[in-house]
Amino acid sequence: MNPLILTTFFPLVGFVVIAFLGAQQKALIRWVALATSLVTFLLSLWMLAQFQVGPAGFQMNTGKLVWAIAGNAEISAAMGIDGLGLLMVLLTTLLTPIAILSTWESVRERVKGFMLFFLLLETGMIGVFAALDLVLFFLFWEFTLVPMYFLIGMWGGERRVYAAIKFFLYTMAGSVFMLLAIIYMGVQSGTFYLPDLIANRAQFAGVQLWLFLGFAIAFAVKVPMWPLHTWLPDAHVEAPTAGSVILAGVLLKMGTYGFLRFNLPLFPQASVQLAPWIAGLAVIGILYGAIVSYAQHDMKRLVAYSSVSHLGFVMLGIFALNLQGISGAILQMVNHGLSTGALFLIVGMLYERKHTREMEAYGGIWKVVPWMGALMLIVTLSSLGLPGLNGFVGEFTILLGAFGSQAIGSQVLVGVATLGVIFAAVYLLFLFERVFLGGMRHAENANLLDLNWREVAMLLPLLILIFWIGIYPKPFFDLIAPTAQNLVTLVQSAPYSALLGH
Amino acid sequence: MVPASYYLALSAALFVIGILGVLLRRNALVMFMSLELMFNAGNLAFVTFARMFGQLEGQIFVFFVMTVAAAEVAIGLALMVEIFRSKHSINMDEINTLKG
Amino acid sequence: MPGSPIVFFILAIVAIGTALGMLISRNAVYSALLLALNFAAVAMLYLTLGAPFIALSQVTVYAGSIMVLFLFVIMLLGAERLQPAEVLRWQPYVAIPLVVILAADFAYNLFRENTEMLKVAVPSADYGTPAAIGNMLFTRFMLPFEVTAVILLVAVVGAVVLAKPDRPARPRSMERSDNPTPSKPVS
Amino acid sequence: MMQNDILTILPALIVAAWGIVLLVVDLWIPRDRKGITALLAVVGLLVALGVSAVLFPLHTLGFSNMTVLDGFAIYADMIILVSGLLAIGLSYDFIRRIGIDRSEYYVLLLICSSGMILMAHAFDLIVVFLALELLSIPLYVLSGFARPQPASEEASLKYFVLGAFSSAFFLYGVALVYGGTGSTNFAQIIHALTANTLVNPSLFLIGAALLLIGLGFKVSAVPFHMWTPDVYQGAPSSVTAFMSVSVKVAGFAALLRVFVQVFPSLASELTPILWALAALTMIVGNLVALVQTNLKRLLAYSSIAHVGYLLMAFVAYGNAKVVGNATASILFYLVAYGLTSFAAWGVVVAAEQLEGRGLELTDYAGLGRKYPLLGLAMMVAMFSFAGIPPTLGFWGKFYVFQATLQAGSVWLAVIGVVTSIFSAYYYLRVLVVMYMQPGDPTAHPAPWLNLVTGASAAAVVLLAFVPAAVFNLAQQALMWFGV
Amino acid sequence: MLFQGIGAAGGSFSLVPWVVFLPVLGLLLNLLIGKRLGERGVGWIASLAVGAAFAVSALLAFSLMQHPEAVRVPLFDWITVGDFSASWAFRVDTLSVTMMLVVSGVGTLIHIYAAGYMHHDVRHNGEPARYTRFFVYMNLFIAAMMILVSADNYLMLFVGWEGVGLCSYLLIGFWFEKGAGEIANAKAAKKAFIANRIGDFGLLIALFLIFWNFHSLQFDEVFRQAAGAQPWVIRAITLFMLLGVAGKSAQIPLYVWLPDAMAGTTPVSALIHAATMVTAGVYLVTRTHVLYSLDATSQSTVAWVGAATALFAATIAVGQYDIKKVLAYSTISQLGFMVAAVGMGAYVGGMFHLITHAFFKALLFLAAGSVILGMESGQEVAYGHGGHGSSAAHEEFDPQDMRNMGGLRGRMPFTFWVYTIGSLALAGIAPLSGFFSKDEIMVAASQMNPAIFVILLLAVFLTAFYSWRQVSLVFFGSSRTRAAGAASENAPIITVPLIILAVLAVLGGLINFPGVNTLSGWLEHTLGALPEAAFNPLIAGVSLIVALAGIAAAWLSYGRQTATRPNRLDPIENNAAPLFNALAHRWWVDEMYQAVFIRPYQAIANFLAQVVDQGLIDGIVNGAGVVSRAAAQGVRQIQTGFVRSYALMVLLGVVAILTYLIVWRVP
Repeated sequence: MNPLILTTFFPLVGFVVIAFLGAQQKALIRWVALATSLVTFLLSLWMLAQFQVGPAGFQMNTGKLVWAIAGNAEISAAMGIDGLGLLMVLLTTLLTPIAILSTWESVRERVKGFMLFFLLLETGMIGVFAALDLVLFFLFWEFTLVPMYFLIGMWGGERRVYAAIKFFLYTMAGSVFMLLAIIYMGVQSGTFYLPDLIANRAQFAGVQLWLFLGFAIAFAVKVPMWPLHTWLPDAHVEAPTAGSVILAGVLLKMGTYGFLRFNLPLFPQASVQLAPWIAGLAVIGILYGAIVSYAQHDMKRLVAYSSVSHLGFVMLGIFALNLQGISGAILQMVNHGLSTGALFLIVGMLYERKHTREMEAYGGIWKVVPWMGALMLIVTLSSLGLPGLNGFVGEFTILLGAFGSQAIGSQVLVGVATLGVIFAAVYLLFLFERVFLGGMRHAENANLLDLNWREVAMLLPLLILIFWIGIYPKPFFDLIAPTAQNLVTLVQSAPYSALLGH
Repeated sequence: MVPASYYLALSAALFVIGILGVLLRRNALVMFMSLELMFNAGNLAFVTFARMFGQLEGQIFVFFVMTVAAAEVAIGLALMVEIFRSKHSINMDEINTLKG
Repeated sequence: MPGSPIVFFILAIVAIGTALGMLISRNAVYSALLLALNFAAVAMLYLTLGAPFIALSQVTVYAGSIMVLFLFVIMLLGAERLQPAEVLRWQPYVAIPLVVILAADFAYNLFRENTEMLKVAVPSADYGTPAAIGNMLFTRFMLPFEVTAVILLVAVVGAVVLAKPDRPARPRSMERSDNPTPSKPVS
Repeated sequence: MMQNDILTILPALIVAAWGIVLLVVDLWIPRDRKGITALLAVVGLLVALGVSAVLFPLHTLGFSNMTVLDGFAIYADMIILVSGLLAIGLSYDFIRRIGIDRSEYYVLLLICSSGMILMAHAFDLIVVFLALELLSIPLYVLSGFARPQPASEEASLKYFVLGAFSSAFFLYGVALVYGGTGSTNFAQIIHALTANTLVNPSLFLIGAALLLIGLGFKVSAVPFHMWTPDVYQGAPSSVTAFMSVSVKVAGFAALLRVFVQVFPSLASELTPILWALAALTMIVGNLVALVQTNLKRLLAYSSIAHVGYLLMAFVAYGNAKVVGNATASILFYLVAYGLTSFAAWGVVVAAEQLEGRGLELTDYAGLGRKYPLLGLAMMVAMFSFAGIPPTLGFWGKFYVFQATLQAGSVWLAVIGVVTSIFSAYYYLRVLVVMYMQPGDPTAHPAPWLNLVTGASAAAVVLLAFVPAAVFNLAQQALMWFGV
Repeated sequence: MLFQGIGAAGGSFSLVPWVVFLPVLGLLLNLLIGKRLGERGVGWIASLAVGAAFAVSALLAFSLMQHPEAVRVPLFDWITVGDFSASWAFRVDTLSVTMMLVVSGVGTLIHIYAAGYMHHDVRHNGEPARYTRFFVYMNLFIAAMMILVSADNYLMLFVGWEGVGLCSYLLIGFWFEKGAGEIANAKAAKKAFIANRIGDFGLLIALFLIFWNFHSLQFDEVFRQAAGAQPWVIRAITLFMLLGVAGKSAQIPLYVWLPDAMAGTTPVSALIHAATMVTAGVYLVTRTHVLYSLDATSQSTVAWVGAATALFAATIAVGQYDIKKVLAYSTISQLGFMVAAVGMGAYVGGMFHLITHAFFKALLFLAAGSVILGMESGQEVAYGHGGHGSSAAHEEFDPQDMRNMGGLRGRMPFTFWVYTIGSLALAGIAPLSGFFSKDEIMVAASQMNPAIFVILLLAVFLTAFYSWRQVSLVFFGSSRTRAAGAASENAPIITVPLIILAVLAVLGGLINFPGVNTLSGWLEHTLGALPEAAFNPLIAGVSLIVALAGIAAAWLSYGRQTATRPNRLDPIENNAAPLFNALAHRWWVDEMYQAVFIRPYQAIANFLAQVVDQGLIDGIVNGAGVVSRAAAQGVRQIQTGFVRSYALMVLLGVVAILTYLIVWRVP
């Protein structure tokens, strides 16, 4: 049995089991969901064990299982994975049990529905990262909207309906253009199988700017790139903690993943041509997200805008179109999932205790919750890119790559992007200071409880990874390297790579 | 000798008068009559063409149209009687509760 | 084309005149009568076109029974006149230009190249006779003929359904359904 | 009469005959056991369905080339018959509950279905016209079946007047086509067109345009759609469910038959018109649905919008290389649309109260929690309508967009996807109300209704995993279609 | 792999990673079992860890004496992407070992001191449980500082660079709930981190430039290729690096964080904000001397920044009342000396001053801490027990304000003596260590740039002036408060490190005593042959006289100060109020930054968040929705409900289609 397929669809086993449980058996449902996601995680580790580090190309490839024929084009159920996909799948399978664990206390209503949607979501997300056929990819891509929509809309905060609809429509508005582009490519080349399309990419070289834009809009919304980001703060703020974790940790990565998986190899010329523009937007996003974060009062909103900034770095790295940039971007995708996921978890823990996310309601609580404060500090530092923690390795590699990127071609621009590290310190320390430092502004906070074992168990894996990647990222870079190298080769080997030269 | 196009022109004229009747008359019955006029205009065109081609199919068609028209009249008049029963009016402009 | 122009023009003028009369008459009864006249005039034209059977059917079915039915309903409902409350004031100002354009379209299409229109096949001896028509109806056109039968049947059933007053005005299950406690599903 | 003649209309014949027999048999069925009538109607439709399945591989003409038997027609038959079956399932409890359970209901439904089937089999404009009337007249009556409710009567009258109005255009179109080609028979028209022996091409063209208008009215393409929301809202919900699916199937069957198979030479003239119709239909349907508060009306506009997507694929028909795929995609879309519609309308039927109450969106608040099955069905339906995977609706959109892009109508496709974003908004709003707003609605789920709704929803999801099965069927159906 | 790498280096050099591992081990031990060990155990472990690191450093130094060439000790790969590679690799050469010795040596003393000091401090602040945390941070700092100085490439250096910044942040904000408005300490910590980050930004850019021009971040590799690089590249690298130096070493314009950093407890100020961390910038320039030597413009820029800082900060120090603030500005000023020195190519002079400054400034801070402890205990005696218990008196009373002191000479004789030694060393009075190191800088300045020489000379005068002003205000005269009158001397754990440091402050000059030049010879192995900084009696005499003049001026102004008017006792304030006001307000630089950078940043942030983001961008998004709905409402109006208008619409469609066909399409 192909471990990839097992991993992808195993959550559905839990889905079926829970579907047959009574809605009142909440504890059992929770445990089943957790067990399912943990087994999925183990399966993904098995997949990692099976994975051969080194060779480029897709492994555990199911091959072209032709599934449907659309006119002249074959739709295949092709799945396969490379280092990039594997990392993303691992991130997904790691964050899902953590997110489920985070709902233990906070989701008391309609537990069954929640877990059903959550497991569906997991399969959808893994599918996105595993699909090798454009149509299959799109199926998973769109499908992830559905459970997330309900997670936000049914278990969210006060403005959950607005946020859920905004999330759904915004994302869908982007992806419909991708659908058109996918179909167009299928029509032109008679296949939706990604490797074949890459091999035949010269066929649609003439219109690749448009195709690139079709894909790019979908991914840019998801990332989200400035100025298409405004759905994100609303979605994050209203989503339940688990939803925010997955949203920030995985769903946003689907956008950057898409750029890497599709835009670069399929439309190299357009990528090179547009790289300065996208890099420009990325830099605006970096600074804008960081500055706007600073003006927030709501912790989740602040973290949400910080995602705009962080993902700006990732985009900058991707469109550096060189090895450092792309490798750093991929690593930073993982990093952001860990750091921001952990941030949302801690914010969620605070919310569970006090039922508000306003920073004003806290202040000085490090005194009463020392462990939470310490972990929050580490996560904050990881997020602001302190060397020795994971965020730095990614950010540095990205900026290094972007700085020397011929595609971006402007060291000044990247220098401006580097200012982001200052602004990141400004808003993240502001957050930490407002919440954890200073005197106790509210006497009732003296009764806040420190982390319990469940919460420690949620944060611990993330912290271990935060340190691991920060100090010894080599295993991760080894996973990334073939993919990144392959992408760079694909972009530069295009017949029009003359554009790249000086 | 009268050219076929004259007949067709007459048919077209009756057709558009029928349209005007539907558009301008509020009385459901008169509106309905205008519809009959339109069908009639179509019939005239059929007979003209049939004569033009020296075929009978056109005339047969007219026969069927008349039958259908009769059926429609039955339904239509029943409907109007029923509506008049409940609304005491057959003014089409008063039947607009469904809109938007 | 058969028939003398004089006959055609007289009939055409009558047809158009009666049609316009129907259109502008305030009284529905007059409209119905004028329409009957119109049908009769058209029936005459059918005769000139070599369609005696159709002409006869026109007179009996249309001008005869259908218009009588109309008149009957008008009288029954007493609905010959309506209150002059015009809701859609702008309707004529849009409708009339549109219709004029449509008429122009038709006219242009007809008279642009009327050479084709002048071609007339020489009809066979039994052209348009009831016998010929009947023959065709029951051979080649048997299926449509049967279909019309079904249509008429449906119309009868439909008319009965729509106009039959014997049903109670209120649905019988109303009380039960309006009961706040959800009723047991009926199967 | 030859055996072939009967074969060509056999499904229609069975259904029509069954309906007439039922009319008579019903007289002997006691008043309190009218359920038997429904059961008999179901049996009739099932028999016809079985016969259709057997006839699927055959291809022949009959009745002096007036009717045709081919896969295309049978494909349409099967949708119509299934739609009839599902409609009966929805109606059974519903019409009893709101007190309109007259047995003529089923008779009219059967005869209406036979008219639709005949439409699919028609190979002569006379038959098309008669089939059109045969399906319309029962629908006029069915729309008004809930008389003396004013809404139902109004719906019936509006449908009737406008239906007759459009029939008149259709009739005039037939006359002009006859004048232009010298025949109303498709075989002869095809011959005349291929031999280029038209009597008068311009008359033919105008006539064809009028045919398009007449059929466009039936499938409710903008701007001939105005009756749709009012009629869909006023008619009893079960009837609306039936006609929102079947009429469109029959209408598109006729459109495809006439334009794709018989008039392909008009493509260059008509394509811009179809383009505009498709664009307008998608835009208006989706836009106006945004602000609807009545669920039936919302679904009515949504159905208009879906016609737009169907027409979008139709635009491709002038392109000889694409037309086969485009036609198949339309056939596929009809199945997707039909099944989805029944899932949605099933919920509406269950939730409708007396006198047309319980249809405002706000009345659905909390429905998803209180009636999980209905909620789930509606969820599936809404996502399918919006084209979100994994539903049949997604594949429907996928295929029509593919056909459109294959034909090179990129901008039309762009309009299509942009309007589909609008559509997602109002579909989501339904779900918002059902799942995310508190409320205590009353619905009347009944066994048959549950079965129909659940089965439709399940089919929408399950078939989405094997889209090829449906699509291959659609392609097989076109084997003799000449595309 | 780990030990393999170590083994490869051979000899005791392979021990070099332990300078990092030992403090890390210490902090982990304290973190895990600190609670069970109690204060004494925690202090021991922390001090031992640093002491052991010192021992390792000393061992390395001995090895280096035999084998003075640089040794690289790679540990393991860190970031390797394509042709970019940076590993965890240590570098043992005379420069790095010098820094290690200073860091771990001074660090050990301060750890010991802190073990005693914090015992009081945590109680004074009412949170005894935080004792362990302090030493965890301190060990972490030593580890980070060791990474900084022992790195073999710029990236690893950067790790230490930011790591010490972090520890600085943590330790400044150690009493995060204290300070003005209960937030001032936290804010000071944030300010330090952000100011450092601004510098780090410059360093990062420099790193990028280095890599893309030399394709390596490894020191030797970079320096090897440096000569071949384009001039603008070198200039850009060195200037961006200067920004980093300005951040870390508190130079103009980024110095503002350091005075606020005094919110940290006194041992922290001594260790981080005087002796070690803040000198990292000097170390960086020295380490990168190959590049700086290639570009005269950036060299002189460095020198000018240093000199300007030296003078500017010295002026401010004159106007401060807070005992630690004076020392803070003094530190900035002295750092200015060092930066000026390395900017003028006097790398040895810079390093020399760095070392001596570490001794005497650590001494001063620790002694100041002793004063503060004495004041606090005096306060408790004077105002009753439980300083935080009688909160009203506690809040009004600032044990660091020199106006509250006076006459402590009698109460704390021992502290007085070490303080005086430190002050004299700072003032550059022969034969204390500060004299020799400062003199080397003055000589270099006189050779390189007379203007800078004059500026530095002014700074020397002011240094002596404010040093003695401080001594006078604190120790001479009579007690101005009851607390000062009741202050008492501290325990040996506090005073023993002071003694050692005082000895070092006195004898530190021997390290590079004129004529012997031990340090020059030692560092030559790393820095290459450098111009000999010859002892110049004239220069030495001039600066000594200037310094003495400063002391004399201070003595005249403050020495006989017996005033009991704590609020208005400064003669400068009495005679030149505007000037003093400017000095006391630190030339309003903070206010200016507030107005020019911080407020506009906040305003821009609010503007972007409210107006642009919610208003404009989201407005467009929501506006699209609103417009669609409005359009929908418009289109909906057509659906009037009238059959006749529906028919009209049908007709409209018919006419449009037919007209289109007739006009354009009829064959």
